[in-house]
Amino acid sequence: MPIHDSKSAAETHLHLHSHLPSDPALRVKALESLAIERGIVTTETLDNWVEAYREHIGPRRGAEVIGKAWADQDFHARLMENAAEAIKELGHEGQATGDLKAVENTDKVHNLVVCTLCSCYPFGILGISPPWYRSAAYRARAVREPRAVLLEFGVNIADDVEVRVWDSTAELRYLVVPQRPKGTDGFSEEMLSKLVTRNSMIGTDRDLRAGEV
Amino acid sequence: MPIHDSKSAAETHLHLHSHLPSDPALRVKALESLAIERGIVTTETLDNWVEAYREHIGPRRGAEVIGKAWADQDFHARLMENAAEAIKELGHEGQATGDLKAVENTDKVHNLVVCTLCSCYPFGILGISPPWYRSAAYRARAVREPRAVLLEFGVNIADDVEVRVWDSTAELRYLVVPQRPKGTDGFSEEMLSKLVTRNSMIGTDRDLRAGEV
Amino acid sequence: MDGIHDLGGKQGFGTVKQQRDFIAFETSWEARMWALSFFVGSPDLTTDRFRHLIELLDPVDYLTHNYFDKWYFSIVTDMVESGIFSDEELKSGRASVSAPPPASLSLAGVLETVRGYSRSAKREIDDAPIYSVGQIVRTQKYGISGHTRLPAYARNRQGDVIAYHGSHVLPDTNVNNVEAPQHLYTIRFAAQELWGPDAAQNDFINIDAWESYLVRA
Amino acid sequence: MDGIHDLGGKQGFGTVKQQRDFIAFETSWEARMWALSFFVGSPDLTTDRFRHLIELLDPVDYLTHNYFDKWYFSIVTDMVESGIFSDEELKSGRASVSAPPPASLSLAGVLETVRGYSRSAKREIDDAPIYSVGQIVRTQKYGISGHTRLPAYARNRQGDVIAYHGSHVLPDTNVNNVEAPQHLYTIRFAAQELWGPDAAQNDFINIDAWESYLVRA
Repeated sequence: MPIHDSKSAAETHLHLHSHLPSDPALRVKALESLAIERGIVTTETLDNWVEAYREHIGPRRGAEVIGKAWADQDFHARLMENAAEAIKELGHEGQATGDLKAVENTDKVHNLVVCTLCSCYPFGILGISPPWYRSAAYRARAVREPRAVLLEFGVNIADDVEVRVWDSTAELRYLVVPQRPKGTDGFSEEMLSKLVTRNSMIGTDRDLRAGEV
Repeated sequence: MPIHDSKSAAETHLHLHSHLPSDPALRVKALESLAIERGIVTTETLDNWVEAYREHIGPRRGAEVIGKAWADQDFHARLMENAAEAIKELGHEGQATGDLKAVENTDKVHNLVVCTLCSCYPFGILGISPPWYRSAAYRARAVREPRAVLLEFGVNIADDVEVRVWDSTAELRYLVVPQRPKGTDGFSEEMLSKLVTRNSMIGTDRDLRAGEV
Repeated sequence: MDGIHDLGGKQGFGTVKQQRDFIAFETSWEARMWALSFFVGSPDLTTDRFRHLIELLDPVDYLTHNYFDKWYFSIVTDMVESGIFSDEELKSGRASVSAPPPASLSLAGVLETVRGYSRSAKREIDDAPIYSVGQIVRTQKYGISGHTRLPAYARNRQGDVIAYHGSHVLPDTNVNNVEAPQHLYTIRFAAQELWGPDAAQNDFINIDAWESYLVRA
Repeated sequence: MDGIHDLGGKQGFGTVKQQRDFIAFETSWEARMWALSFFVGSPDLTTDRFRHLIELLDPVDYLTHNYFDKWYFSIVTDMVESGIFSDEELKSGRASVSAPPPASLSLAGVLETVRGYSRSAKREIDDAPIYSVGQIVRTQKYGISGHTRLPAYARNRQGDVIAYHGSHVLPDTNVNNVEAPQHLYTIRFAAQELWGPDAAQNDFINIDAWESYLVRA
């Protein structure tokens, strides 16, 4: 295997930056044409790929997992034991879920997920990450002042609640299991899943409400 | 004394960035008009200030100090003991020379000056700092890989020569005293000073030559 | 590498700008770039090489480029470095050599393919793990100039092992397509150990760390 | 403050772009800004507040703005924060209230004034210094959120005291116009202590450190 040279790659970056159009839309369009002419991929495949992530692979998948975990104690146990395997029961495995760990909020614990070194995210189960998750401000601050960040998201963590920040440094991805809202006894898995927000599975939302159905 | 609020200042920065023209030439022109109308300074004073740093206060001052130190052993001793006082003998004291330390190159020692936290520089004796000295690349690399940086400046430091990097973290400023070139016996202070380059007093030049007069 | 990407704990970035109604992509080119990223790339483009190429962007480009534009530059730099694409081809969008199209994937085919991406980074190795859950450990004092996944804020700090995950592909070598798996642990640090006594007493920051990132406390 | 300004040891910035024939200013507005900086500024604008205001620039602005443009923003932010200038005045260049011009300085007057700027940051204090030349010391483990002058790369590291400079104004407090002088030392670090065993054995990095930046080794 070749040992790639970081200095050469940095120089290629600079070279390409000065030679290619600055508008990313133009560059990506050219890349697509090139990939098609080279026989790497077809337009139809790319269309379907976009469609898959626009309509099918998104936070509703994660919400279904959470709804099921709230309603089904055995599934909950399997999810906490090995989330990567458990989500396969719903057919929701996918990109970056091969090593998945569920971490659970309680009255005295709040979990928050970040990737300080890039923007690792369990795409297969939560879809495309929201821009704030990839922002320098979130990546910089989530590990240093998680309570201040949470407050900006409207989440006020009481002093006696422990905050656990998970910095996704390896291929392990983290899924926060929020607390089941009060007043949801007898709700079906589907009804429950509708209460789950994307942010609550990352940790920037905490108190879900039954009234949000 | 008021305790200034960093958060408020950061917000003022953002506010001013979004409200003022992006072209610095326009902004500085407006600031000058405002300062004049407010009775803070006159155009003539500003003209003379610029003239002072364009024509009079520059690296030639430092070079005169070095030339004298090479020619005059007693001055050399006073410079090494207390550079801030010694340069007053030539009337070359000024901005950021109130706490000045001279550090001397030898066959076995090379000195290099940087300011990693901002761009501190002994203006009064070397004039306006060159743009490379203020660059992120120089500030980042001078303390981590000084030999690689020096090589980019054409200075190849032998393995058995010690490199001393001076990071100007306090109000102390550093002046490198380069080695007197060979073949300069009997040169006058003035002749000697003409051999001294700006970079040699920062440390990004080392082997000065008699032939450069 | 002590690069601009290592953002954990850095100050001065202001508030987090939230997006209320974010669905998947903000613009259509981002969606195309996302899809393309699954197909374009040299055989050496591991996830770690992909990440390292982003880390090697000029720092200002790193901070100002859109997320998917960083993907673009990572992938095209890989292709140019590998000699597969030329800068002229990237500029024009015209291939110097063409090839027949592959079979297209239907939507169902895409969904099935994506399910197949659920691959673990876990690998079996013979050596037994050095550390065990409950043990106090320290992280390495020094950074590594290439690609590595120990954030600067968590270097030279003491924490306890709260989980063991078997052995996983090592990013430091996988950047050059060599898996060299090592035991992987989750290390918990008290915020006060990372940031000092002003941090909240009951904040904890967890990272996943390979065995070579750790030393005995 | 762990800000973008703390650049020592950061990687990914590429080569140093040299200027062969640099005299004093690259453009005339830079020259005007330099001159203005000696006159415009609130009574609280110490050198340290001036520096801290630059540190508080948005990180991208910090990396992309011209040196003298950072001076501009530091000074006008000070004036706006102090309530002396309004953003409207800065935009228009028209003063809301005017005042008669002060006496002008001739070139000779400027040169004399600049000579007068040769002021030491040294102050007398009663306490004796804790450390002495030749002693091994450690730097503080943690950063400080406000203005401070211990670079991150030199935190939590061991070095020896190679010079004592008397007591000097402390930047951490002088940012708020409080001098609170402390003993100042030069600390020498082996490059290998800062960067690890791959650094050259005979490279040394020296910083000037106030007494509160140090602890016993």
